[in-house]
Amino acid sequence: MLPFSFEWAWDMGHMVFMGGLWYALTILGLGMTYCIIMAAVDTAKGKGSHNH
Amino acid sequence: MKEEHKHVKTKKYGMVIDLDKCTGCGSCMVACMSENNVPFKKDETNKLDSITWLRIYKLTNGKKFPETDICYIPRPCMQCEGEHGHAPCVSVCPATATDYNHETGIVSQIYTRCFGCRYCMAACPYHARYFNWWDPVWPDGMEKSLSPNVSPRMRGVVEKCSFCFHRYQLAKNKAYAQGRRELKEDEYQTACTQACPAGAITFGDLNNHNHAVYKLAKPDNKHGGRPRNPNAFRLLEKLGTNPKVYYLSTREWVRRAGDNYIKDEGKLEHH
Amino acid sequence: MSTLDDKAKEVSAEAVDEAETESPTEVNEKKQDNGPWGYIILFFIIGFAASLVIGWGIFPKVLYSQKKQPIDFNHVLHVAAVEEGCESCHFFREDGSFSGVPKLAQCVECHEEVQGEDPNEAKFVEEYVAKGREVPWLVYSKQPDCVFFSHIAHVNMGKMECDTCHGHIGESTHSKVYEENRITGYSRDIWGKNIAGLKKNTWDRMKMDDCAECHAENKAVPKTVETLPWPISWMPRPYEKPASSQVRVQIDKDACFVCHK
Amino acid sequence: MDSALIPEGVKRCSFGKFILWIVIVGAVLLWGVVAMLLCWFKGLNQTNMNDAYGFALWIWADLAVIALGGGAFFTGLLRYVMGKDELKNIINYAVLIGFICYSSALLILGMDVGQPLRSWFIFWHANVHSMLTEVAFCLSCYFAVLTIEYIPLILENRQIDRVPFFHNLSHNMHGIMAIFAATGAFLSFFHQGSLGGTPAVLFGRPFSFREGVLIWPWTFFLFTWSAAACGPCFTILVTWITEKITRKKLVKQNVIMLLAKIAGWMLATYTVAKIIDTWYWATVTAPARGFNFMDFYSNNPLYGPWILVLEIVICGVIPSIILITKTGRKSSFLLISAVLLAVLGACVNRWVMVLQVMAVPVLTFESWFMYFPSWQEIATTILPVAYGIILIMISYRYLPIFPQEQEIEEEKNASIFV
Amino acid sequence: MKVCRRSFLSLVIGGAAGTALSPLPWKLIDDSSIWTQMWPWTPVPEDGEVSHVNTVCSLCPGGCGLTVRKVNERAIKIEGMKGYPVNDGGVCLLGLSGLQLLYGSTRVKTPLKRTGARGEGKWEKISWDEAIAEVAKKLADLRAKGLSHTVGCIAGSDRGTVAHLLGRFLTAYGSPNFIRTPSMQDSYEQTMYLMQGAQASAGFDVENADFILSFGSGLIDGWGSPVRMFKANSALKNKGKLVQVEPRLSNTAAKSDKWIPINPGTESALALGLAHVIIKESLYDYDFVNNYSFGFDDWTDDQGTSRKGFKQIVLDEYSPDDVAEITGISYSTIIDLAKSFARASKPLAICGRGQGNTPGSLSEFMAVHALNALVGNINKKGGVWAVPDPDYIRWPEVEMDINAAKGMRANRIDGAGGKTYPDSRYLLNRFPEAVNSGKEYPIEALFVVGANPVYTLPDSRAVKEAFDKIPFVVSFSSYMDETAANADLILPNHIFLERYEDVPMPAGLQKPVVGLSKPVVKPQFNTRHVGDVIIQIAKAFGGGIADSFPWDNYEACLQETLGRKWDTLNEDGFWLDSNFRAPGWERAFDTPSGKFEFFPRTLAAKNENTFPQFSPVEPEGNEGRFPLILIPYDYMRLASGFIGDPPFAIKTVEDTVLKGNDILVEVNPKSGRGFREGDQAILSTPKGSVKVRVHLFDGIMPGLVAMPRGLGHTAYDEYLADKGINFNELIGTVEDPVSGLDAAWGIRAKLTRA
Repeated sequence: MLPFSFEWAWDMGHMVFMGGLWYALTILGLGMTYCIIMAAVDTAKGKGSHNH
Repeated sequence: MKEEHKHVKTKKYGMVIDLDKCTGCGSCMVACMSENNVPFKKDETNKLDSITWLRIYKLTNGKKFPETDICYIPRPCMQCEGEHGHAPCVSVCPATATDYNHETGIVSQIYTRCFGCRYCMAACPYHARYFNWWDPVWPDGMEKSLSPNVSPRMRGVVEKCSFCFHRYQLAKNKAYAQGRRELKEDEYQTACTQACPAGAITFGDLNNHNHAVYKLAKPDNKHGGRPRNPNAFRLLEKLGTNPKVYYLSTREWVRRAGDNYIKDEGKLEHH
Repeated sequence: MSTLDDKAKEVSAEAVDEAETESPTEVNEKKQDNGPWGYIILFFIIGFAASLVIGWGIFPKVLYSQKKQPIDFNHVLHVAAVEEGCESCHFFREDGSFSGVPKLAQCVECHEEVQGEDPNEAKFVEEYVAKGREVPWLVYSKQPDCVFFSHIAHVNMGKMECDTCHGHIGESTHSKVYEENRITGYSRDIWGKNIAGLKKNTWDRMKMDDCAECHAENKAVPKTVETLPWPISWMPRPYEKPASSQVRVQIDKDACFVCHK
Repeated sequence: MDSALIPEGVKRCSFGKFILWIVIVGAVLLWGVVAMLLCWFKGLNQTNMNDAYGFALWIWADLAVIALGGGAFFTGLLRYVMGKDELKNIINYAVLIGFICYSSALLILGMDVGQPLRSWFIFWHANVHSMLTEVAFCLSCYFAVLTIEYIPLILENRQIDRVPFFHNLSHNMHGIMAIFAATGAFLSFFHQGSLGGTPAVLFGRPFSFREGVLIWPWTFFLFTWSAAACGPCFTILVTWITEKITRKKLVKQNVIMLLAKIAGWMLATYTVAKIIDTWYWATVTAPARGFNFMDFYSNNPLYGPWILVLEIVICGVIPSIILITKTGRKSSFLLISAVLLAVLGACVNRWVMVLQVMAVPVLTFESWFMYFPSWQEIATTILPVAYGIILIMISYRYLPIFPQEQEIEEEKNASIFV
Repeated sequence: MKVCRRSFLSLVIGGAAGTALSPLPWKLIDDSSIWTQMWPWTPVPEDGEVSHVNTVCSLCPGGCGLTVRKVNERAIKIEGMKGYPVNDGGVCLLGLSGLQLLYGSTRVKTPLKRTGARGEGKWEKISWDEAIAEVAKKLADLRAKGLSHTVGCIAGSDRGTVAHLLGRFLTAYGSPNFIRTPSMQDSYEQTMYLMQGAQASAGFDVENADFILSFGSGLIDGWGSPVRMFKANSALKNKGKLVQVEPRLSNTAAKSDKWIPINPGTESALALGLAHVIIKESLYDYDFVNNYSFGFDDWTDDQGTSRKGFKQIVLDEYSPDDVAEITGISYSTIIDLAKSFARASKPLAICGRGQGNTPGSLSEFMAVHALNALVGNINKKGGVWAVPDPDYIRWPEVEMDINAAKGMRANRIDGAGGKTYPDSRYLLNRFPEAVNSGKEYPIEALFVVGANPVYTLPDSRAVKEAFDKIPFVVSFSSYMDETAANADLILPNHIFLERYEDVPMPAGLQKPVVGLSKPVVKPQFNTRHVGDVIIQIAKAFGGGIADSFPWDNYEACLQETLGRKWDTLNEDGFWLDSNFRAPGWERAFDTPSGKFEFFPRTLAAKNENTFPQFSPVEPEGNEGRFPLILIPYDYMRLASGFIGDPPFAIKTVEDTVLKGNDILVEVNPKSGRGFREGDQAILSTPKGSVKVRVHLFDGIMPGLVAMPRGLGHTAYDEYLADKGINFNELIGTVEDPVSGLDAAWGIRAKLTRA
């Protein structure tokens, strides 16, 4: 998972594989961060305190 | 890295087993167990969960009395090279616990790295890999007989024959002590080779034309190591596993038993 | 059943409470004491700080048990008394294996009788020499059973100094406390004194990554071995050309077996 | 009793009845947990696996639930990326089913390895050339996606939703769900494929070995394809079962029809591809390794050619035909039979690709390896089913899984009044 | 309340964040997996200095040289000794498993005295002084009553200093009853004695033979000195032929150049038939037959009666047609075999079934040996040699007092050397019957050394009964074997890796060799060398008995006995009589005629027509009730001698031999109709019935059932005990009319559904 593992030797397979993996992880991470921050902002703005 | 390889004469340690000489006596199995701290349990008659790095198969020619014939095939790990070290088991290991060592041509197995997914066992057509289904338990006092050169395996990991790689290491240590880097043929021999009372097993470097294994098997190293000795064969040659264990037999049916054939003639029935 | 029921009631009660009481006074509350946020942040900080203290301070203390060596050993004294440095006691056997910690028989060569007045010396002679018992030394650099390490490959062939991995142990006058990981049984010297696993010196840690680091460094040197010296910082003396030209530091990822058994 | 937690406007059974069922299914779950603990503490000797049968029931269960959980990613793909808007009415349930399937798969994998405490080595010391590594990475990542998709559902619980932060969080997550879904589809494509690659790269096993393109054997694509085909079928099937049990219509028929039609075409194309693959393998790949086609289907007590007929014809061709024809889909009986067959087909395919692979002898002097799972294996394989039922029960009761439920209810009531 | 709840949540979140940023979780994850790599219950072998010690194995009569690898004080691996004249580096699996015997749980760790009933397994630990005092007292009591001759000793060997000390003790004490456990060696010794007049063992120069004709000898199933035979067999592949005559496709048969299945028990008929062809075709060695043999042609005995010679009898009675009828081997095969045997340059005929653990019919041994004589392959390269015992034990005469002399005049309990069997030395097979019938005299005390008769003797029930009748049984076994378990007192010996002992004459070797077992490790338990114990018991008696043992201890005795050989033995591990050459034909035959006697005159005088003659040994039992014949088979992976299989060895046993605790018997599919592979069955013989499983095997002659020897132990540890069936429970003994040795090779049997 981490390129400093002893047995690691970069090759094409690693690039594709790790590229795909980190791409996905980044999107998920950024997406969730975005959602949480926006939710906090929204809450601070007073949205969602509803009485329905 | 590639350039560095030029400086090192890469070895391809391999084995030639003369099935005409092999008596099926079991010495190699026990020599291996004793050398490699292989555990044992009360009932070992279920051969599917009995750890024997080197297992002797008993083959019959399937003919009726008195045409019957039997032959023993000792089966260590074949140390497959596949194509450029792409052994069936190596590429599948998710945690790099097993690897093809290009310096010696030996497939390593690191027990402490292995987490027991058994994918390599599924990949090995020779059933040369064994899983530690149980904790290894030695009866009181018998752990005194354990060798410090091979670490005992814990429950839940896969193990297999290593061509007694520790002997290679120790031989190299000894050579270093004498200021040498290269090993002589007899300095590194596996435990089974050494113990075989019939002298059926020969071990050495298949790349070295002076070594007995090369002379016996005459491997065509340019073409996946295919044997040029007409009496020599390898198990499941057609799969492209490129094993480093060669067998010799003058008996046609034994050689045929080494691989699967499309045409039914001469093919063994599954028994 | 009842608990779930209660909880449900509680939740709903709270919700109702919240809905009824909080909303109308929301603005006021915020103005007055900054709402619950102050407490929330405070408790967050308390939790955060406490766990940091536990993780960085208490945890390492709990994780390692401390053991004293059976005999306090003075390396300086011994190094001064012998002729060949470390190798006088830590030598290679004929088969190329490394002797490691000396056996009693070696010590007895000099220590048959009590020498000097050190109580440790007296204890050593009385409890071990006289009784013929081996001293149960605790080995700081003891690697686990799965590790194969060839000293001769590094010392004789690689011309490495003991210090590189073991530090200046020859300059110690007392045996330091041996710390053992309660979970793994490892010596702490393997992971390193620093709980974060950081190191300053080559000998601070002895994990696989440390071996790898050094091996990787060697990989970077010019490939034509004959034209070395290696530009390696820890190499204390000029590189000696080995008898054979085939110096090859194990760097390949396929070489697991080289260090594992 | 717990009415405050139940979504507004829907009816649920009494709390007592609910708890009674939880306890009953929970007992089964407990049985599985006991077996699981046995396996963890005593080791895999609790199973009937052996050195020849290193992969067995669990791996089959794993592959099967992942294939069936494929409904989540494919429905998500259709809904969020392809813009099939009607599917929003079933996507929640698809996600829930997917979540159950994937969490079960991870749990089973956690049991199946010999050293669970070291299983993180697969990440830390990853060998990227191993199909299993790819599976592990994508599986855990995709599980994260499913969790992300499931979270808003939880947040929509009537009480949780009242908390402003959670309400906003759920709202925001919905907002960018398409991105998550797309990522999920990407991940899912690869791990479904990698699972297909897992047996197919075993070039020492002529029965499972497949040629392919670049690093991907044909089954890589076949597995993804079949998961996309059979996953939605499983979603339809579970929805139907849920409707039967709750005695309520939960999803409108047009949604089901749409999903069934898409699944039908997927299945049909998959079946064609599978037939081509099988034919190529039987006539080219296997014979090159010295095997007659019938070597794989004879001389043993279980595996005959029937299994191939079952998989391809009965569970492939037949449901395909039913699902792609309008008449087939219209008939409730045919529709359910078809999705049932498709689900069975996926299971049979995974079975063959795991258990029969282990059973076929490769060395000429060996015979077929037969295996029967131990009770511990069976219990732990049933465990996820029980867990899934419980999770569905709870989710159905407390979360607005079926957006159309209220509407349908109202329509029904209205029709009564009319 | 709200604050409290939210704050708590906040505290937890803060804690989690902080923990994640501390080493705690990561180190714990790491350490917990390292913990799994070093589970404290998985042993870690201690490392240290490696050394090698040479010693000699005495687990079987093979006597191989071993090199034991040690790490510090632990022995960790046994390997074959390079350059040792017997095995030169090779080693069998039993020898390889030796460390499991050394450190194993089957060891008797201290002297034990029985407290419960016999065989109940209840023991009391006693000191060596007590143990020796107890034995001495018991023996003294018997001696005082004039019953010294009722003390017997069963030993695994009669060679070497330990056996001589035992024999010497019995002589000085006054008992003639030293009995060696039976093997083919008994029959070969008698054959040598009768035909060649030599008190010698038979040595086989297999390395130089180029055609080996084996009558059921398991050359690679453990016959003779196993490792040496493996090597010879391998060497034969390049330069000669092996023909195996045997009803079952043993490993030897499978690896031979030709397997000739034969009706069991008719081997001597075949030998005589071959002789017929050889004589008829004039293919025999004229020089040897004409100049160095007697009884080939017709002759006149001392009474002046004209007797038919070997030639005439064979020509008259053993035509290939007749022999084909008897043996079931085709006419042409017999002719071809005879011709190729006789035309080979160094043909060698051998016999002794399987591993040679049973003596067999004397006429069969003589018939086979006569073949060697016909081709003149006796006492020369590639042939059978009469090898005298290495003559190094030269002790002063035993000082016999009156009691001793009186005791020694008693008849031996087994009848060996008596009127009926004057030429036999030991007849252990007759011992149980003699004890049970009580005809001669009862046995009051029995020593067992290096033997496990309760397990290894045929007709287990009778053996058990006999042991029950003996009031005082002392076992010197290192292991809790069946005999030890049924003893009253166990005085555990060091095992071969812990003691000094000379190991003379590996079985079947053609050169006089003495090997030396050396202590590889210190004795692991409170055991004592049997030699020391004997000396100490003797000393406890005082008088003539003590005087006959002038040594302080065994090691002193051994050193003194070996004299100048001691140094050689200590250094090389063996001593080889380098001057020894093939005895040749001149002056080699100490028979009445001074020649090789095809027709032993000593025998002829007493018992007409015993040889040459095919006198079939009929298997016990009624053919109607028992349609099949049960034969034993030997197999390298099963130790069938006094040592049982250690865990490693039993692990190698195939699942077609042992499955779970069930033994599998081999049956030809033709005879096993109605049975499927692995089916349970009841195997019955006149001696008993046992539960077995069926292994259908085409390599066995129809009509036979074959069962491996070496299973069915009731003693030893859980790795061996209760696995399979002991063949000896199913077979009885058949006395050979000439030698009195056990000649049984099988027994009638039936196989029925379980």
